[in-house]
Amino acid sequence: MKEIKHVTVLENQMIAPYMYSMTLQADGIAELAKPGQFVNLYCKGEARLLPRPISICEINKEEGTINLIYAVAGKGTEEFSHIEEGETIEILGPLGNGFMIDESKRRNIVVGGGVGTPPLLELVKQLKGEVDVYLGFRSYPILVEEFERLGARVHIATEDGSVDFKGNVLELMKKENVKGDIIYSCGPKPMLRAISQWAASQNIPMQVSLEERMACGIGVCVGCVCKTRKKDEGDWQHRKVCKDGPVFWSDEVIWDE
Amino acid sequence: MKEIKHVTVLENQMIAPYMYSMTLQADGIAELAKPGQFVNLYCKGEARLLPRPISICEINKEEGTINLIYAVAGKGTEEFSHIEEGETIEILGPLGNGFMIDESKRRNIVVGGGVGTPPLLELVKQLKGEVDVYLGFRSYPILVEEFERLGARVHIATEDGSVDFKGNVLELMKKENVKGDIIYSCGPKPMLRAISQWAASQNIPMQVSLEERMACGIGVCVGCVCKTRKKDEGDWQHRKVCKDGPVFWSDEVIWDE
Amino acid sequence: MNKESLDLKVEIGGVVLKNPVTVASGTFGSGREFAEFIDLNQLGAVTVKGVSSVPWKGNPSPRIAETYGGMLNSVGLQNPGVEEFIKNDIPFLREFDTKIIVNIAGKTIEEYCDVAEKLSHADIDLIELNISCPNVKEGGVAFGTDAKMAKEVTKEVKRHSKHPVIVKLSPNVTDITEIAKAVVEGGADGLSLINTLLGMAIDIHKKRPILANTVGGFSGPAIKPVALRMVYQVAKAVSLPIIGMGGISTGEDAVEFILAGATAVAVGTANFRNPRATMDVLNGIKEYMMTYGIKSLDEIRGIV
Amino acid sequence: MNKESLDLKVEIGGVVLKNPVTVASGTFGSGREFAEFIDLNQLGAVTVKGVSSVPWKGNPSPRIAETYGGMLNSVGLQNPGVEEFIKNDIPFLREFDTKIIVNIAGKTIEEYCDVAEKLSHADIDLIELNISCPNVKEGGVAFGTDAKMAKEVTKEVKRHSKHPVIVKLSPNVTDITEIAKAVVEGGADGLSLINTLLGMAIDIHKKRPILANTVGGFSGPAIKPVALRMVYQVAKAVSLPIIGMGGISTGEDAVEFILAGATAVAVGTANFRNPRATMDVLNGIKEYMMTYGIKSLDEIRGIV
Ligand SMILES: Cc1cc2nc3c(=O)[nH]c(=O)nc-3n(C[C@H](O)[C@H](O)[C@H](O)COP(=O)(O)OP(=O)(O)OC[C@H]3O[C@@H](n4cnc5c(N)ncnc54)[C@H](O)[C@@H]3O)c2cc1C
Ligand SMILES: Cc1cc2nc3c(=O)[nH]c(=O)nc-3n(C[C@H](O)[C@H](O)[C@H](O)COP(=O)(O)OP(=O)(O)OC[C@H]3O[C@@H](n4cnc5c(N)ncnc54)[C@H](O)[C@@H]3O)c2cc1C
Ligand SMILES: Cc1cc2nc3c(=O)[nH]c(=O)nc-3n(C[C@H](O)[C@H](O)[C@H](O)COP(=O)(O)O)c2cc1C
Ligand SMILES: Cc1cc2nc3c(=O)[nH]c(=O)nc-3n(C[C@H](O)[C@H](O)[C@H](O)COP(=O)(O)O)c2cc1C
Ligand code: FES
Ligand code: FES
Repeated sequence: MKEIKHVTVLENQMIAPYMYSMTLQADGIAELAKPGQFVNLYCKGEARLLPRPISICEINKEEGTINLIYAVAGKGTEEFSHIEEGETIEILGPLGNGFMIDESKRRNIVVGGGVGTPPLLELVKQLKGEVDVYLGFRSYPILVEEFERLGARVHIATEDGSVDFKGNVLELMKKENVKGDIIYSCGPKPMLRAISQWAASQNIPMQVSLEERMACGIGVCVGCVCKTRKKDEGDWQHRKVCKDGPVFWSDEVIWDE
Repeated sequence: MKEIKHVTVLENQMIAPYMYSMTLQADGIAELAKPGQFVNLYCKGEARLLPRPISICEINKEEGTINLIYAVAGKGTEEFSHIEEGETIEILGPLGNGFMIDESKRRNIVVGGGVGTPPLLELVKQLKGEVDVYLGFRSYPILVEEFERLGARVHIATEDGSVDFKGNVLELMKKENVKGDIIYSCGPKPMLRAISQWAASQNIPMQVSLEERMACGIGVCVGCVCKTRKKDEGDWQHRKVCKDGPVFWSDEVIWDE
Repeated sequence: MNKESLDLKVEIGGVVLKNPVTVASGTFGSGREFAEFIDLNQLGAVTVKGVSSVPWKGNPSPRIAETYGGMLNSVGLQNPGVEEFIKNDIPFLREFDTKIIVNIAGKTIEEYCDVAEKLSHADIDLIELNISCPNVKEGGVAFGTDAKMAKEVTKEVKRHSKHPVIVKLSPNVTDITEIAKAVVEGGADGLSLINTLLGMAIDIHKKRPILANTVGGFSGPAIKPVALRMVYQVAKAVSLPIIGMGGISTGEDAVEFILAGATAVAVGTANFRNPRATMDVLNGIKEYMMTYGIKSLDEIRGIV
Repeated sequence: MNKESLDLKVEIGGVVLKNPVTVASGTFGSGREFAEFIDLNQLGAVTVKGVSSVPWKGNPSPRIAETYGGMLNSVGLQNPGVEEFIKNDIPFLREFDTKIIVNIAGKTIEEYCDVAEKLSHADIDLIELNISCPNVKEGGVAFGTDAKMAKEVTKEVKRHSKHPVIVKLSPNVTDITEIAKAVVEGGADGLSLINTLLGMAIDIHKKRPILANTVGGFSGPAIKPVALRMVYQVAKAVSLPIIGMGGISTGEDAVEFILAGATAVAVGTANFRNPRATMDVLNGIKEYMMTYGIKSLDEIRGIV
């Protein structure tokens, strides 16, 4: 039977302003996890009932550990940031479907924005062929060295120009005239929408990992929907980000919201 | 200005089944405290908003510490029981008026029932003259040695007869034909009511420390009232246990509830 | 006395549930996902997500907001329609030894009756008529806040249903006993309450409501005092069996509802925090019975 | 821009409060006890505990129960009567540079008018007419749940009062905008909402309600989503200034109410957990304004 597990926090450190990296001894979760999947973390604070969905950033199947990278965005993630090494946390996962890796594609483009970057790290680990990683941040890049260590070419845009290209990641991609066979992407919705339109214009298939406010994370509450239309469907459907996603083909997503 | 203080827990140990003794470094509180007063302890659990009123059991003005003895009665006191030495707790006090020690009385009778016993310890420390302490418990006596160490004669009744007299404390008092000039008492309402009736029949003045469910503990919510009538009053009044009490003259309390 | 000898059976509309624990509609899907966490055979009944006569798309996202000790939802009864439901979910649920309660939604009396009729030929046990969803403008809540309409829709659905009908009441009313009495007059076989309160939360940074729909249904432990008060009031006012719900997450919570007069209890929002919440509630009830030597819940039901 | 240059003034019924933070009646006494914790001069206004024409004894104990993220009370408006109040409390409060709002209670229209009349000669700023206390059977709540009676009592009290009158609404109604509109027609100068929800808690070990009065008024952070929704609805429906309350314990909470349309905010149950809650709320509002460069709350009031 599935269950919420109490797991040990092996490491929980600030890696940039308001950004933390947490490593968990997550036996039974690490073994099953795929890039793009997420876990539910539960708060101790009794005022906060709902799980916090956090993407899996790295998976170590041998050690049975996973790594998460999260931003302090509110009371729940703030609570997480105070957890000390050796304490436990309640977790459920892996959840969702993750990226569908297409090994036939040689030239992979991976695009991350802000806290959308972490799940792409494990993805890049598992991709075959060439990988160009385009990352956009407001100001502080994260995980750059980690991507480089995997042999990927990393291209960085920051909104305030504090590191490398000044502007957004799509502008950088256009400027560098990027070419590729497939795009894997995760980040804020406006970024995903813009890149998805560009990808369509370039005829490059693209996968996007979406975010939505969740209540259960396991597909029962129907709270986390996005508008999608599969190729063979006449009308659009509200699909669940937690169960049908979080990764979708970008041409199936209806971006009008 | 008054304020809720974060104080350090110096000691927090089980002393009997479901009974704990907690010592606090409570500078600014210990100095002012009198026997029969109480403090508000606040919970960390966000589901539990209201303070837990706990009587002061012992006061050490030199060290600035106080000792509390509490029973695990529900979620809040259960939370307290898990606090480890060195952690902090939020506390407000001292609150209420405490016992009015009448030094002209030579033969003091002190009667405690169950978790009503703790506040009587500091009282006995401060009483002049002879002291007979009558204590009633369901099964496990507490603080007996502490009272004896103060030179008081201690008489114990347990409901199940596991220690000394089998029965309630009033039966024991009657059996031993207790004599005295004043009674100070704290315990469950039915016990206080019974002893108060007996005291009236013996013409012994008596002070009782009452309990009531509280929301503020500082006299603003009017939640914690008991029915009382002072000698010069025609009609009864609802008086606040937290502010006008918790100690009242027993002949002013209307016991009909 | 041991846990196995406790008599936990309860009866609603002639249907016997082996124990009083079911789930709140919309918090358990059709049970499929929870079958991976718990043994559905242990439940007195599974109450499924609301179904309508045709597929409903529901409201736009965001649909979920967290509040202090509770949550808001504005799902808006998204569902694939009763025919899909009958085809996919009933065969699955029937594999388990538990009763099936189907929550039905509609925007007009005709729509409600249509669902009830289609379900009449299906292998289910009870219908729960949702006249109280705050998330669908056209219907539901208007029926639930007006005694005359509540009676009318109950009567019509009863006429079209082969299964006993439980009516689910809205808490967003001045006097819930008035609606309860009307529904009893309409011929209901049981009542369930409460549905969600109407609530709101604002994102102060974006300066707009968190929910795309502005307001939503408020549920979870925070609302328990209101739910318990209403169950108590309704139990005193009418004599139909009541499924009590609203913030139940422990056995103690459930016992409070039973003492207030509920025949059965439903676990809702608690399922999201703890997928085993129903089992914890059931065990908690049993432990309470053991502690106080209660052989059957009839001994304590409504004694408060 | 610095904290001192922020314009926090708000106006209700012609009375200018230096800032929008007041307290919820019944959670602050007459301020005397809190004067030991905070500087009362910092408050926009002090709203005192409900007073009636003659002394009221209130309900029996226990009067308090804790619930998940909230509490119940059944104090029942115990108070020493308006004459004692005028004698003892007004001189004390007038020593501070803050406005005085007097919450008044009654069982009949005549009683309400009697208090209002007696207060007309007293040195106070505003009257808050409590037509919504769930803890007194004879009155209050009946006025608050019936639009016609709400209008009537407002009109009569207005006739007898020299001070502007704010009417305090009950949340225990099907449609709060209906009551709000009636009260506006009655001539109210402002509205305050919400009073407590009606709730209940049961002691499962003693098998009886925790409150001697069985049911009580439910308040605290748990109820905020209902309060915020009602303030939002009422602000859209009428144009009178609103004092918003219900679960406010932080500056963020207060900003939510202002975005929903509240002119001022009242801190209630939070005072019991944190005697400095009003100051925390005031500072939180100021910090929010600084962060977003808001010079006056008029820029954001009701924009949601
Ligand atoms: C599939 C998925 C994967 C995610 N992966 C990551 C990640 O790897 N790293 C990371 O930093 N963040 C990630 N997020 C966002 C993260 O879940 C939120 O930032 C977090 O829940 C905020 O919680 P809080 O208590 O700090 O904020 P609060 O604002 O106090 O949260 C209140 C409620 O809103 C929900 N909520 C608030 N913001 C969001 C949001 N952006 N998305 C979804 N729910 C939200 C919370 O879950 C909670 O229920 C992911 C979200 C989803 C849906
Ligand atoms: C003046 C005073 C002095 C007290 N001194 C002591 C003491 O020295 N040692 C001790 O063990 N207990 C003492 N009590 C009782 C103690 O306050 C309660 O046992 C405690 O608040 C229970 O909290 P809980 O969260 O564990 O229980 P829960 O039942 O979970 O509490 C829920 C709510 O009910 C209130 N409550 C529950 N039981 C009582 C009660 N008997 N009296 C008042 N409020 C209650 C709590 O404060 C809380 O608000 C005293 C009570 C009062 C009024
Ligand atoms: C996400 C969600 C969806 C719901 N959907 C339905 C529904 O389809 N039909 C219905 O009658 N009630 C629905 N409800 C209301 C619940 O069944 C229940 O009445 C309410 O949530 C109170 O119980 P709780 O506090 O235990 O959750 C829904 C509640 C939630 C939280
Ligand atoms: C103990 C207590 C006493 C109250 N007494 C009154 C009162 O006398 N008059 C009144 O209008 N409201 C009274 N209220 C209601 C509050 O003023 C307020 O409307 C309600 O508690 C919601 O706000 P909160 O959640 O911030 O407490 C009382 C509330 C509490 C908790
Ligand atoms: S979060 Fe519940 S269905 Fe996705
Ligand atoms: S607890 Fe508030 S007045 Fe005593």
